[in-house]
This record gives sequence, structure tokens and C-alpha cells, in this order.
Amino acid sequence: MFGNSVRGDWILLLVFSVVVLTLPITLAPIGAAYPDLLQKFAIFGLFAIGFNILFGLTGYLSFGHAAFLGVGSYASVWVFKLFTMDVLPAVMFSILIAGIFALVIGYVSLRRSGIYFSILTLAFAQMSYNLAYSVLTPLTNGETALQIRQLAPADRGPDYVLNLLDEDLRLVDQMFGVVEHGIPITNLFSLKMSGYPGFYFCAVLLIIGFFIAMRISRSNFGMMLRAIKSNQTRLNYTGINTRPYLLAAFVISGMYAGLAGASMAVTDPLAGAERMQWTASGEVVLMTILGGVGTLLGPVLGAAIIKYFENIFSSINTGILENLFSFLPSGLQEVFVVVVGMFVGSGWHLTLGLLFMIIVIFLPGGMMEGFARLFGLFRRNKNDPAAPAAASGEAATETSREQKTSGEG
Amino acid sequence: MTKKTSNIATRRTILKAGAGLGAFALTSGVAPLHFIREAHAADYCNKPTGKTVTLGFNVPQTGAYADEGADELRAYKLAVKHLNGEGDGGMLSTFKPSVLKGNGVLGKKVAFVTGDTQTKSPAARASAKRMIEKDNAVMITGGSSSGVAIAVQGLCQEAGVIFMAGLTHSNDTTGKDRRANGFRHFFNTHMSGAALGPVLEKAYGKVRNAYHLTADYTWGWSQQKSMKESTEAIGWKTTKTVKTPVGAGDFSQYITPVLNSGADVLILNHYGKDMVNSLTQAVQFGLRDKQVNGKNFEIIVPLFSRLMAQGAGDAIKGIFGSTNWNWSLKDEGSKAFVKSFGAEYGAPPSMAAHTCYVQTLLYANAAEMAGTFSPVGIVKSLEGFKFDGLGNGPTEYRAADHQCFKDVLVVRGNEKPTTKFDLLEVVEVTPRSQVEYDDKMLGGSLGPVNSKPC
Amino acid sequence: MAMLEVADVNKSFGGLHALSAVNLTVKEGAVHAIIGPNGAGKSTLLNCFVGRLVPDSGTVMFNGTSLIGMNPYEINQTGVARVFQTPEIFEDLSLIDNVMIPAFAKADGAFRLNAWRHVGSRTKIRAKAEHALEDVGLADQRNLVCSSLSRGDKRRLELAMCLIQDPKLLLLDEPTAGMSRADTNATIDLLKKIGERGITKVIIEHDMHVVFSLASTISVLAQGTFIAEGTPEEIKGSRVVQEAYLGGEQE
Amino acid sequence: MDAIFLQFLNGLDKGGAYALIALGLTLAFGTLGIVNFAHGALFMLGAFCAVAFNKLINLDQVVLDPVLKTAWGTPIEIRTPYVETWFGDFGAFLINYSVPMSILLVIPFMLLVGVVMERGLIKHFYNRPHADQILVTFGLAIVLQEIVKHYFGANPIPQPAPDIVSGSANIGLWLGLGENVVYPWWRLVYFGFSAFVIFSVFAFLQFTTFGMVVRAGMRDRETVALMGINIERRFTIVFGLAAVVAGLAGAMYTPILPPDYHIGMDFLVLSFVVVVVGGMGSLGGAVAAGFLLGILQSFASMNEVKSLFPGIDQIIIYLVAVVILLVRPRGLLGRKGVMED
Repeated sequence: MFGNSVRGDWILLLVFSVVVLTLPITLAPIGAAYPDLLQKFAIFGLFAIGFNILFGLTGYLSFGHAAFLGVGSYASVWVFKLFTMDVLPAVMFSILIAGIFALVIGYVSLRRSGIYFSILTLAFAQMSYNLAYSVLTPLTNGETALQIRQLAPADRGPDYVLNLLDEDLRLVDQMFGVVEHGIPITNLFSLKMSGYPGFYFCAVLLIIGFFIAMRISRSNFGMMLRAIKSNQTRLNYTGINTRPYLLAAFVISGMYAGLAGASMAVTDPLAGAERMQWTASGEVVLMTILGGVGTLLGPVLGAAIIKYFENIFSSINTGILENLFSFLPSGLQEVFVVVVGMFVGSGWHLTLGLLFMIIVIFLPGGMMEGFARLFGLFRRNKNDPAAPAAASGEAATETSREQKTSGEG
Repeated sequence: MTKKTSNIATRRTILKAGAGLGAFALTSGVAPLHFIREAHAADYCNKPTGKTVTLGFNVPQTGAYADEGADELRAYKLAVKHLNGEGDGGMLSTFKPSVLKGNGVLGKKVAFVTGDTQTKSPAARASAKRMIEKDNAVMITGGSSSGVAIAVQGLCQEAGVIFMAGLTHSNDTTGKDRRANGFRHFFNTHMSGAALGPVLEKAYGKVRNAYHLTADYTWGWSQQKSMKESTEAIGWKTTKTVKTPVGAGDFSQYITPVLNSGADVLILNHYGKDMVNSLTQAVQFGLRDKQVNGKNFEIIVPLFSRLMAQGAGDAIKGIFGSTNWNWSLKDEGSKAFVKSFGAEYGAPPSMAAHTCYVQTLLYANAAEMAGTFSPVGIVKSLEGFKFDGLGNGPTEYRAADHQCFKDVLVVRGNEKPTTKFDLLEVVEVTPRSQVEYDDKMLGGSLGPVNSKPC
Repeated sequence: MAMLEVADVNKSFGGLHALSAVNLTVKEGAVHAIIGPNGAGKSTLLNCFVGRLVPDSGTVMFNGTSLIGMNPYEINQTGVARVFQTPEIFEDLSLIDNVMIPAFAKADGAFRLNAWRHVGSRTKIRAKAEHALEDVGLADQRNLVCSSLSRGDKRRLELAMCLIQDPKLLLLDEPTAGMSRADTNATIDLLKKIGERGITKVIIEHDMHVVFSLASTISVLAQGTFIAEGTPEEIKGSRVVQEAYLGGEQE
Repeated sequence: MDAIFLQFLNGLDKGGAYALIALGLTLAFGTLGIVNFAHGALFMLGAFCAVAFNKLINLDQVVLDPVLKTAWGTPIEIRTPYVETWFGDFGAFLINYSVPMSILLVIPFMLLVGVVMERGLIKHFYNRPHADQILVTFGLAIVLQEIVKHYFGANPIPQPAPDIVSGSANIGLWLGLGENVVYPWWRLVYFGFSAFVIFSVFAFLQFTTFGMVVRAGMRDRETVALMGINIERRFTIVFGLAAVVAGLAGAMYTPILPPDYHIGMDFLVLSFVVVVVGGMGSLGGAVAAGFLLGILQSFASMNEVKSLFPGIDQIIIYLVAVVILLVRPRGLLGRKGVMED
């Protein structure tokens, strides 16, 4: 369907964009069409896409990517506090800081490979988290999380002790004479970034991020990254120094994480240390694997599924279930409520765990593999002789489409 | 559709395409939705328009505080029942002055939505946002830690709904992080310290050396500061204060230095799992069998929760601490509440459950008094509201910081519990006057009430 | 003119002397075979050329520059390519990608952040890669994923990957090991054809049929040191070699 | 001096726990090449075996008090454990020793869990990418946790050690150190126990033919398989053994750390760090790293050290991990080529 041409990529991008931008309408029936969750879909989609550039293409499994997300959030909130509530400078600054952070951590961690690399990244992230939670409180506001506050009084005398955690400066905004009532809201050229505008902001970032990831994946650089995953030794004997490639991929994916962190701060200007904990790093790993490692769409899908479970399944309580099964006779209704109740509300983790197992047992390539098989079935039913080839081609749209599609043709 | 296609076909560069899509989004996506929202714009956020009013119960359902969250949720459900006139009415009958009639609130039936905070600020905010944006909740309540409470309180302030804090003990919630839209019934670290001071003096004398182990985050520091101040006020010396990582699990490396420090009191500024572990281990190290400076070595846990204390088993016996409320209290309100809760769930309520139940009633009553659910109206009726019959004796919501002022319970681990719920005995009810402080002491300011439409 | 000069190379692992005082000169344009019994140190020697191992002492000079201490990728950039005993290819990628990667490496150097240039858009390199696949007879399968190839085809692919870089020196580590007689002959023909391009080759080989069909010079390694060197005819006639090696092996 | 000695003891004790957890993990991880994110859950299951055993032995007869009522009006229940009714003092003795005796339940139960897990799930993942292994074992860990949470709640559950070892040992007197050098008996027991288990596992692998085959299989699986040995079945048993070791570590730790359903996750990251710092595929490395990290963590928590480097106790483990992995590319005793790609 999407050939291996540049044109095919444009079509994919177009379809992706349309789907993302119409989510507020299409997701309404499953109760996911409200700004916060849509924002989360876009933000974690972005995070997972970036993570996939490293993990999906090079095979290097970072277990500390949440650190870059956290750093991005902190950087953004500091820009909001010190300079301006306009989001663009914050986003730029966050990407930059996350990039530098990734450069340093990547430079050290990439001296090792395999599980040793994973543990190095994990160690750096855990150190960041532990320090941010406690010792670095003057910079991070610890457990309470870094937040936007009211402005410090304008007429500060020479004896005034400025406490930047609890009062803000917003020097640039003040220079332009912005008047604030209470705590201000982030904005993009004075368009408020909460609610749906915030979602569209994140959605546009997601589309741009998707586009860049797609280009990287199809590029020479992307091919080199895939070659690293496939056989690093051969690459070395082929005249390629793999370290700069790995480092570049690491930094790029770190910058994606920084961007995701900034988007979080934009839509919800509060940066806490939990964002950097290993569970957060693990979450993006799970998202990517769940959707399909090395595929373009998979990570976005995986992110959406996990966030959907976290926000919607956890909110279903017995009252809702009783309504849902009210059409059943009362005895049966109770049974249903009890049984289903185990999997929703406080049991949403159980459902998630089962989902992980089922997906990985039956669909080794993640959700995207499932779609590829579905397409395959669909095609075969239509008695199309080229069906199997086309089906695998569908999956390969994401990975290495060129190789497989025409392979059997 | 043709417009989009031509966009892509003709434009080659990413920037143009991105801008095109962005523009598409802003023109055709945002505008209509905003238009729709504005179309039936209310005068405040999530104004209930139907026959029900929705409250958002945001409690931990997974993670270390899941049981506490479950107990909170039970209390909320009970409160909703009572407000809607079902069940025995619980504290509705003892609550004075109250205008609640047991027919819902302002003629609307009370409905609720639930969510999982996971005891993480971002998750708690996401959950609260869902309640506000999707379920049109007009009030959010719950929480089992101060970080979460402060984060959600900030969110409610921004969104323009009322936040009735659940279990949050840090000074900051109504101190430097206080918000006009947020209210706290629970007590704080300052009150714990102030209440414990005199009791400790009576029990352990004026000459003591205290060693603090403190959870290394804001609540821990705040608790340590309060305890240090109040114990030093009765003449005790502070030997050392040591910060311990949150979730350390094994505290042995922090406990052994206590043995040689010359201290004769150990103060554990820990809560939840940390408290269970550090207390269990401190007792295992024989601290309580020790004699230092000719005195028995003592351990103090400033904030006790019966629910969590179960995890420490026998280790809590005889240990002093403070609590917001305990089910063994004999006033009419407490009796009514315990009876109603126990009959419903077969176990007495925890202090977290109590505070959540009370907060719901207080909110409902305030709405009834104001005749509206608008935050301005609620804030006006709650500020300076004096009430009784909700288990804590005469209580006041102070206008300056939205903190409840009431008597504080000093409790002690029960030496001979008759049931598994009977873990704490109340040794002293410290009067309100003794724990009260100036509202400027903790810094912060409420700011304006946010009652704008969302 | 000497292209590769190895002087006094020693390498030991623990107490085992894998190479002792090895000297070797490979002339430009030569097809130089290194033979010897198992464990004689042939692969160790090759590993010293490409930077996988660093000799304990001695020098390895390639066109006047020392290779010692250089990274594998730097050595490759000086014009040394290697075919491994077990094929080292990019198993998950297509044949064409496998050949294009070394072509890019040759054209772009060790690192370039060419994240924007579409793989398919560089027609010149693609054409070259297809040509290289044709040379080894794999052009029909260019879009297959490599893991599906037979062992012999993998070996030929690896050869194509080396050839596309136009190396000055090609190191072949048992290029026909495990191949059928027909495949072996095909490989010999292929290597002969490449020989016409004038690439200097060092071949390690067990199969004397291959060695005598291809080599212009043969060196015999036994127990970590060279015991003889000469043209195929000289080696065939050498008593020393027969005693040390051929006598036991030839049927 | 006394303080340093005590911290050293703490380090040994902690190290024993770390080593025990890491040992089980590295058996599965280094031997079978499985990234087992459910290892923490196995530890947790072991701990809850002790809880369940305790509950089982405390199964009680409920008699409703005719007079006393609860605050909500139902009669107060008087509970007497059946074992006490039936066996009297011996019953009380059984209850008192429930934690050590729970080993009797832990060993068969965890062996079963391990074998079922390997045969039913892990077996199918040997040749799958690590990513898939992570997802499936993590999913399994969550499911196991939720099941435990469903039955035992989320709060920690106290598990008292037997009375005889519930106090502290006055080591100071024995060794001629100060009188403040005391150490809880149970921690000494735990240390001895972990040393015993570690020693047994090593002896088992070192001196039995079974162990020899497994060790050979760790080095080169294919060759051993070619020799006609049913390595598959042996690996099943190894996985079962790993589960038992993890379970024992968990069960015996309950008096020190009252278990809750989440306790496994708290140990998961740590156990991976210990295994990797020790070096992949090395049992000795895992044990050495466990003790090294335990001891360093104890010393880093000393007030004197903390005042020099604030917060050092929170990051010491990770810091040491980074340093070791940079100095020694494959950890303390790791072998080349294991889990490097």
C-alpha cells in the first residue's frame, strides 16, 4: 500500500497527522477524548518514538531514559519561573539541556554494550532521581515538585532574600509589562496552553517528531544504526567507527525525551522527581516493546495503550460497572460486577500485566505485528495471490520495508 | 479533503508541511471545540446542570498506600450515601451547625468518580484532570501524601474547582503552598510537635537527648523541625539529626550509630512503609531494652496511623505518637461514625477515612450554606466556619490559611490490644489553644479564589 | 614492492606462544597464501593485521604506515578489508543494504550524521552496490533478508561487501571452509576474476586445491613461526613443508 | 571503632541479602540468558509463603463473645488458633517458630513455581529477543503481585522472629568491645543462613555431575547439547533452584522487613545492579558484588561520610556500579560475550 518510495512516506505522514489531529473526535466513544489524556498520548508517544530511535534501531536498551524527560521538565519550569511563560524558549532550552545531559551520560555509558550499557544508564538515572528527590531540593524542590509561583514583589529592597523556589521573576515577561493575576498559565504567543490548545500543541510536536523519526529511519544514518544492531563487529571492520553513531542516536533520543519533558511542563507546569525514577524509564521500554520495537507507529500505539489503561481503567469503579451490567438479571449482574471489578479500578495493574503477557506471547513483534497479521488475513480472504508478501510489507512499512516487500515479489 | 491533499502534494519541505498541518489543527480543530464550550459557558467551572453533582475521589489504589486509599474510598462512599439520605446518616446527625438535609446537596443527588493517584504527583494530577475535564467534577478530594496533596491542590486552583485535602500532614499544604481553593481538615507537623511536647515532658522528663532519623524529603524535614522545636522547648537536647533515603527498606546502617551516640530517645520522622520498617528494626536492635544515662531508652513516632502501624506488629507497643483521630474516641460524632462505618464494612475506620468523610460533609454543607457550588461561594462559607460533632470536638476552618484548628490526639501503642484494630490508646487530648500558631509563621499566601469557568 | 611488512611479531596468550618472531612480506599485486596445520597461529596473525589483536612486540607496516595500535575501522580506511572465517554480515538487513553500507563507509568516512539523506536516493552508490552483487552472482536476491541465505552465499556476499570498498589488501580467512566442491570451484573462479583487478590478497586456507589454484606465493606457518616460503611449485617440492604439514594431511 | 565494626556487620548482613537475591537471579540470568524481571516477584512470593504459613498455622477457631460488642454493634470475636487448642504448648511453639518453619513450605512451593514458570512460559522465550523477555516477565511480575495484593492487601504484614532470637546479641562482650556493640539475633541468623545457602548452591554446582553439566552449559550451551545431554531439563531444574533461592531469601527476610506485595519491585533493580556489577554469568561475581555493595552502602551511611558527601548514601550503589563497570568492562568476574549484545 505505502510503496517504498518517498511518496509512500508522505502518505503515511498524512494519514498519521489526520489520525492524530482528529483524536478528540474519534476517541470520544471510548471515553478518552479529554485534553489531559490526549496530551499524555501525544507526549508519551513522542517520548517513545525518541526512545525507539535508540532502542529500535541500534538495539541499545537504555534503562534510564526518564532522566532526560525529568531534566527537560525541570529546565522548562525554570525558564517559566525565571524568564517567560511563553513556551517556545522553554521547549528549546529543554531540548538543549536534555541533549547535553544525554551527551555526557551517553559518552560514558556507550563505552559498554549489552546489559552493561543498560545498567550504566539505569545507574545514572537512579542517581539523578535520588539526588533530585533529596539533596538537590534547592534546584528541584524535592518531593513537592518544582512549580510556577506568584511573582516576587517588584519593590525588593537590598535586604530582600529572594527564594526562587517559592517566588518567580519572569524577567522577560516583566520587561514586556505582562500583568499577572495569581499564578499564570503557559502560553504560545498568548494562546493559553491548557486544555485542547495544549493538546494541539503536543500533537503538532508529535507529528513533527514522527516525521523526523521517519526520515532518520529511512536515511543513511538510520541504516548505519540498524547495521549496528545487526552486526557491530562487521561495521567496525568496514571502516565505520560506531561510537559516534551510537552517541548521536543516544543524544537524539535524549532530546526527544527532553522535548517530551518540556511538553509535560507546558501542559502541566509542575516538575517532580518521580518522573526520573526507574519505573518511568521502564514504562517507556514497555511502551516501545508493546507497540513493536523498531517500528515507527508501534511506540506511539504502545504509549497510548498504557496511558489509556492508567487513566481510564483505573477510574472504573463498582458503581460504573453496576450501571454497565444493569441489563442483566440481578444475580448475574453481581457476578459480573465482582469478576470484572477485579480487572478495573484498583485492579488495573492486573489487566496491564495480563495484556503484556498476552501480547508478547501471541504477537512477538508487538501490536504492529498483530496489525500486520490482520492485514494479511484480510488480503488472503480477498484471494489476492500477492497477499502474504503484501502483508509482511505492511509490517515492514515500519521497519525495513524496502527489504521485505519486493523480496518475495 | 482536497485541501489537505494539495497541501502535501505541493509542499516539499517539512517546515511548510508542519506549519500547514498546524494551521489546519488550529483553524478546524480548536475553534469549533472552543466555540462549543463557550456556547453553554457556565459562570464557574463544571457547574452541575443536571440532577446530580459529581465529586472526584482521588486516592491511591496501587502502590504502598493502596490499603489506606481503599479505606479512604470506603469513607467517601459512605459519605455520599449519607448525603443522599441512605443508610443511618452517620455523622450527619451529630454535625452542628449543619444545614444538610440528607436529600443530596442543593437538591442534587451526589454522584462520584474515582481515580488512582499511585501516590505520585504526576499520576495524581492526571487523574484529577480527568475528573475535571471529562467527568465534570466540581470538587476533588483525597490523597495520601503531602506531595500529592500539594500538587493536586495547585491543579485545582488553576482549574477553578475546590480541593478538600485528604491525608496530608506537611505544614506546606496550608503553609507556603496554601491555595485559596484548597482546604485541609487534617492536622500538620507543627501541631504534632506542639501536642507531643508536654506529654513527652510528663512521661520522660526534662533531661533527654534525642536522636532523629528523618525521611529525606519535605514532609520529613518539616516533621523533624517541629519535633526539634517542641522537644527543645521542654529542655531536651538534640544529639543528632540524620536523613534517611525514602524507601530505604533496611535501616540498620542508620540505627547502629544510635547505639553509641549517647542519645536516650530516638525520634522516627518516618511515615508509612518507612515507619513500619525503621520501627520494627529499631526494636530488633534492642533499643527499647537499653538503658542510657540511667534512663530507659525510648522511641517516638510523631505521626501514627493505625492502618500502617499494623505492619509493625508488636513493635508499636508503648510508643508515643500523635494522630488526627482514632476510632476509640467516645464523643457522639465518633461513635456515630464508627457504628455506621463498622456496620457497613466490618472494620473500624482509619484516621484517613475519617478525615475524608468529614471533608465531604463539610464541603456539602458549605455548598448548601452558600446556595451554590461555585468556588467563591464555598470558600466564603468555609472560611472561619466553626463546627462541632465531627469527631474532633469544636473545630474551626481558619480563614487565613484554610487549615482546621482543633484538639490533637496524643496516642500510645496499646500494650494489651483486645482486637486487631485496638492498636492505639488515646493518652491525651491536647487542646486546640496549645497547638495553634500564627498563620504568618509558615509563609505563603492564599491568593485569589479561582472561580472562573474552565 | 612490499605492501605489507610484518617484522618480529610476537604474541602470547598466558604461557602459550601463539606467534614467535614472525616475519612476512606481501608484495603488491600478489596472492599470498598462508598455510599451516591447525593451531599454527594463522588466524592470530590475521587478527594482528586488522587490529583485533595487538602484538606483544614487532611491527606491522602497511604501505609504510604502522597498523599497530590502530582501531579496526582505521585500518579498514587505510585500505585493508577482511573476509571472516564465519561470515560476518548484517543478518537482519537486505543484501543490497549489506553492500551499500561498506560503500557508504568508503565514501563518507567513519562517521557522518547524514540523517536527512534517504537511503534510496543515492543512485550512484546504489548502482555500484548492485553491480557488486552481480559480480558475486547474488543480484537476483538483492532484496532478500540475509539471514535466509545459504552459508556459501553469505560468504560471497561478504566478499562483495569487501570488494565494493576497492581495498588495496584483501584478507581472506578460509574463504571456502565448509563449502561443497562446486561452491569451492565457483569461489575459486570468483577470486580469480577479482585477481584481474589487481587487488593484493592474503589467503588463509586449508584446502590445498584452492591454495594451488590461486596463490602466487605461499608461506607455511607452523607452531607460531614461518618455516618456508616460495612459489607453489617450490612449496610442493619442499621436504620441510611436507614433513611439517603436507605429509600428514594430503590423501 | 565500635561504630565501624557495627557498620561492617550491617554490611555483611545486607550483603548476605543482596548476594542471596543476586545468586538466584544470576542462575537464571547468566545460565539461561533470560532477563527475568519476575525475579523480584519470586522473592516476594517467598516472603508471602512465610506469611501464608503463619496464617495457616494461626488458623483459628472463632467464638463470638456473648457479652462484649464492637463499636458498631456486632459481637466481639474471640480467636484461638487450632494448633493451640489441639497441641497446647507445642502449638504455641509452632506458632512461635513459624518463620523458620515456613522454609518447609517455601522449598517445595518455590520449586514448583520455578518449574511451572520455566516449562510454561520461560522455555518459549529462550530464543526471543531480550525485549520480549522483559515484557513477558514484567507482565508476570505484575500479575503475581496483584494476586498477592488481592489476598493479603497492600499493607506490610509483620512476621515476628521466634522469641529466642527476637532480641539482640551482645557481641561486644564476647569480643571485648564496648557494651554498645549489640546486634539483633535474627540478623545474625539471616547472615548465617545466607552464607549456608550460598555455600550449598556452590557445592551443588561444584561437586555434583549435575552441577558440572550446568556449569558447562553456562559456558557453551550448544556443545553440551551436542554431547547428547538433555540440557533443557537441567535448565528447568536450575530455574527451579533459582526460584527456591529467591524464595528462601524472601521468607527469611520477613522479620527484618515486614513484607508487602510490592517488596519484590523494590529489590528488582538492586538485584540487577548486583548481578551485573558481579559480572554476567559468574556466580562468584554476584556473591562478591552483593557483599561489596552491602558493605559500601553501610559505610556510606555513616554520619561522618555523609557530612563530607551529602546524599552519598542514596547513590553509593549506583556510583560504585558505574565506577566498576568503567574500570572492569564485564563487572568483577564477568565472562566475555555473555549478554553483551
